[in-house]
Amino acid sequence: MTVDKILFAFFAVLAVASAVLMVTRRNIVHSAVFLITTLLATAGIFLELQAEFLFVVQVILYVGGIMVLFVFVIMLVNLDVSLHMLQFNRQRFVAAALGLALGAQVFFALWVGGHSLRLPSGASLQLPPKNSEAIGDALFRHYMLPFEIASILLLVAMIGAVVMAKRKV
Amino acid sequence: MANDPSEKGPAPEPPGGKAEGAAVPPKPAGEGAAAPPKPAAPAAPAAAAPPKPPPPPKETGPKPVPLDNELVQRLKARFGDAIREATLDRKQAIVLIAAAQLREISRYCRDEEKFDLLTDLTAVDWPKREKRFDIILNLYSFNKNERLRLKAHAAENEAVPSVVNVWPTADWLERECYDMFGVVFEGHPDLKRILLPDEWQGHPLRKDYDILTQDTAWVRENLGIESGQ
Amino acid sequence: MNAEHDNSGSTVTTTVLGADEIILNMGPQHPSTHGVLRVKLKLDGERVVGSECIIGYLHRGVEKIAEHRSYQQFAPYVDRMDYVAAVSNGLGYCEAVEKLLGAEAPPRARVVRTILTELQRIASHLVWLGTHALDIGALTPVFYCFREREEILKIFEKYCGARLTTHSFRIGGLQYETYDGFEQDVKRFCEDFAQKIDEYETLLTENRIWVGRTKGVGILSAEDAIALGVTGPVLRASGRKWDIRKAFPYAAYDQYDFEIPTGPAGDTYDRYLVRMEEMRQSRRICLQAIENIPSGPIMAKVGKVLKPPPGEVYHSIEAPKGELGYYIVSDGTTQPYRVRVRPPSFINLQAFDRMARGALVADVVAIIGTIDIVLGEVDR
Amino acid sequence: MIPAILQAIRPFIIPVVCGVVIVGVFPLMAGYIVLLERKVMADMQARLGPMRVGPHGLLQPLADAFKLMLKEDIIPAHADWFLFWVAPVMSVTMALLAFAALPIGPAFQIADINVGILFILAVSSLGIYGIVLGGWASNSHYSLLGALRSAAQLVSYETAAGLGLISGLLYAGSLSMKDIVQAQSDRGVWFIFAVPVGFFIYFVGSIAETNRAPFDLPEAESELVAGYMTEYSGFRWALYFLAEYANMVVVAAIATTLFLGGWLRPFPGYHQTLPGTSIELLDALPSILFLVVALYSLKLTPRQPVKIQKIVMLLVAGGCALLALVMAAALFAPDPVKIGIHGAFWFLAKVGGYVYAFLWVRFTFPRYRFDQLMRLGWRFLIPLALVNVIVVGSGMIVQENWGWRHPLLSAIVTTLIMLGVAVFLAYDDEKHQATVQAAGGE
Repeated sequence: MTVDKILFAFFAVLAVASAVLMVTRRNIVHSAVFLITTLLATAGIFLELQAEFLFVVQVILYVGGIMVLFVFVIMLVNLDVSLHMLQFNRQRFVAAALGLALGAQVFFALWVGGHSLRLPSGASLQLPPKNSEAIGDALFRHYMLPFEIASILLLVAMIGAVVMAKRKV
Repeated sequence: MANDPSEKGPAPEPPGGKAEGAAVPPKPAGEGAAAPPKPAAPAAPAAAAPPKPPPPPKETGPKPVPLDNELVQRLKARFGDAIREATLDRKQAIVLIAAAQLREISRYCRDEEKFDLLTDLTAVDWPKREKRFDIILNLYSFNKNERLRLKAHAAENEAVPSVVNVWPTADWLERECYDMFGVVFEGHPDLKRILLPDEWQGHPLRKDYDILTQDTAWVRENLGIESGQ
Repeated sequence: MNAEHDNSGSTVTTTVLGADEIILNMGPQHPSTHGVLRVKLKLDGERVVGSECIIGYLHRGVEKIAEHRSYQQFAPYVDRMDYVAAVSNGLGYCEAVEKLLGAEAPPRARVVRTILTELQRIASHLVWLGTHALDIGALTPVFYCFREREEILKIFEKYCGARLTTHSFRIGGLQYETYDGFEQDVKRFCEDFAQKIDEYETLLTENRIWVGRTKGVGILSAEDAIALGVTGPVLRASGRKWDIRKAFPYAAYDQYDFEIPTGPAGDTYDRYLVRMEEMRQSRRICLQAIENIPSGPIMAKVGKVLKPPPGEVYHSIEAPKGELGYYIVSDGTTQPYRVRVRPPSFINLQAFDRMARGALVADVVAIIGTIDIVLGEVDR
Repeated sequence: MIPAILQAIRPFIIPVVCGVVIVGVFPLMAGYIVLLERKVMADMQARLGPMRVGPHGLLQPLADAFKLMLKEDIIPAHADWFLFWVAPVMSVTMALLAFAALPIGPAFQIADINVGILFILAVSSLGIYGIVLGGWASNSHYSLLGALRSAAQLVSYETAAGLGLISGLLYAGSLSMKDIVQAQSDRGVWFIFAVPVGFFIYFVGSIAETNRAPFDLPEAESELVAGYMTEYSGFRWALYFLAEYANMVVVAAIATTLFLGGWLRPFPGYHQTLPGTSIELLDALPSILFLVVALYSLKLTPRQPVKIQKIVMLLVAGGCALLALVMAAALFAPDPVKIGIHGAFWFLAKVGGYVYAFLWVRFTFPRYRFDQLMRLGWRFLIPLALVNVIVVGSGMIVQENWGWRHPLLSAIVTTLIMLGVAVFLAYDDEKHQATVQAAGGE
């Protein structure tokens, strides 16, 4: 459907463009804003794929939660310092050349072997309509153990961070 | 005024200390008697006292009289010549001291005589006098419910010892005094103008400062208007 | 518009996160500095690590003006200092000059003065309460307070024609007799006012947020208060029972029963309670005084031209904000040689730094409010 | 070609129209919420409120909007002009976006997303960027402090409010706004009675999330002048206000949907009908309410001092009477129409009630201090909400497996348990505070 494609193109371009801008901006708050835009554009692609739950999680956790804290911390830091620092060192031409070379390779590989790379099509139609329940099922039935392990890992990391921060206060 | 025992008579300003002392001059006995009990419960008699129509105020009036009570004696015993003069004006005790000794006397008054509150610190300008400024300290003692006024003469460019480390409240008061009179307090932590802008020229409360001599340049520069009339 | 960017002051301190100390400039145009007070706050995050009050924006040179006016001419000027409590200012000045003259107001004048001054105290405390509560975020009490204050101002208006800067007293007594119905007006106000105070208290006194915002905030010990020259309700809330109305009774205060409320801890909450109680006591004084206003003249014979004999006098009264003193030097002419005003707000404000250190930005406005300053009096 | 395009965009037409209507109409509504707020405030403060523009100030919102649009748009020196420009737009966009999933009655909803409530939460949580970036971009310390406060406050209270919602969602068993209301209809009880503690937590959290007093620290006018919007003027400033009021309506709508029965009328399980007809007795309530208001206005009409006010009062009475008629007529209409109209009435009425509670709280309480706010959030609300989720969940299991059939039975038991927990937490917090103070500050 054309509208879908237009939307996809819009989100994709937005995501890539803001990702580039995020890296190249001098002002760290602007970088954060572009990172937020990238994440939102990605979320938009999720929504377009009718993965509403994923979309919502992306927005609530990454954009609404983590990035708020990012911005919070960034604002506390003295910004003037970063403005006067050298943003890229002299390797940038080498880096650009390497990046271009890599891009060319990937493009070439796709160009040549694209026909062998078959993506499953029309998956969205076969998804059960309530995909949040499906995710819940998957997380708490099939992948219970990894899920819990990941949770414990995060908990440990959090406690560690608190302990480290507290000691210096 | 002596025969004018207002309701302020009994308790006010300097009574407590001097009551026992050589009960000084033409005070009515009533005042001296009422003074010792310091809880100022001056009571009905004073208030009920008929406000005797005062004589034409222009001729007779309250006059300063010399004061010699125990407090003054103690001060004199302790500081000798630094206590120049003690007077009683409108029933208020005034002790004239040497400016150089101001801090020591202040500390003594605070610690030994329990004048723990510096009510006010200010100055009066007498340009015709050799030492043109009166530095005035109004003290109050909670224990005795009594006020005492210290007065010191200071010449125009003479540094007066600061009493900030005796009474922290003197900080702003001395700054104001400096601002208004240009009296320099030695030992003040941060002596700068307080009410007027920092760059202002002149000290307004001096007698030779008036609307013609005020700092019009500052006003023109900073506010962009012509000042004065 | 208000925040000044004091980059020179934003020194980087080496704390863990490299957090800056910032200089926050509050005022002179800020909603809760009660006029044109400017406070420079040095903040670590939101915690105050240092402060400096910058005043003088309202300086009008009142003391200089006095030297060029006759004694009577200067009387209206004092109303413009603490314009929230003009009557108290006038009382202090008139009594100081009377003392300088050796004159004395007749009993009737003294009682009327007492009533008006106590009403003024209530009005001043009402303004304080309303704005203080507003600073802390309670939007409603201010309107209730101004409603009652309006009644007091109406009494003033009926008495002398002015509401705010009344110039209601004259040296030697009063210019005007009380109007017909003065007693009833005051009485009606006082009778209604009892429940009105209770009404304010239901909104605030036991409110958890209010208590949380005021208890333990801006603590000033009695020693500190005395060292810093603080007087009035602020001193009393620190536990020192001292009130000039009792210590050196003036006007007609020696005839009436009233208590001096004090507070145990010297924090903002205690100052709040002390002032609330003071309003009740003022009401009590008014009720006692209104019962028995002596008859007789209202003006002592002081003559038309005042020429006090040379000399000096210091006279102070218990203004709503603290000790309001006048030190007047006469050189025997018709104009005062020097009038020095000892303004309670000015000196109490000095305690701000002591109270604000270690507090949060939100406490700063509570502390400014609790000192109860009027910039007209601070700057004169 | 053109038919093809039409074909392609057809599914988008209705949502776009609805969106345009919301974007077009809501600002007006927000203006009238402001007027309502000022009138309620005036009433609580023994005064009249706006009276000048239009009868009883009824045109005040229009005048305000007009004035704000005409005001100069000031961008402070050294401000980050792009972010300064875009921040208020962000705020208001996100706030209005949330309306996409709000069901105003069963008939009026732009999109019924199956994670509707999460969608609303997600989108409304993005509004914070408008505040944070606007505060930062203003290049003013007041604004920056306001922005920082706002970020910290939102992150804290969103957690609490979200956990409060979860306890309700446990009963609902769905994230779709429609299904949530359906669940309340099926169980025959509003979830506020099933999980009162959850509702309370959400209420407090939602006040904090929308920066309303007593949690209005990001814009506390007595401390930070106006917080993050100190440097804003004119229409940008108005956009922030618009966002704030839109957010208020959004959180009220969430609460209404999840806890107050959405578009259900009171006592959804009571089906007594008027003898001889199929009209349920309680469905007559809206008509009766409007009729009462109409009669009251009519009674007030002669007392109005000015003629124009009399006319306005008459108009109000007439309008209410008309609405009463509409409500009554809807009773005889086919079911979808009837439920649509009555549902919209009840939904809006509940949202209005919730917003009124916001105003009421605002004019009654002083403002919290920032550390107290954080303490309340982290030491009281969040633990309480966590325990609440567990207790309510256990209650449900008990109810379903051991046959406490009455829906309110487990509610009462869990609420009592939660009250105990709350008392414990409050006590613990006070003890902690005492030790902190004894140790001389934190």
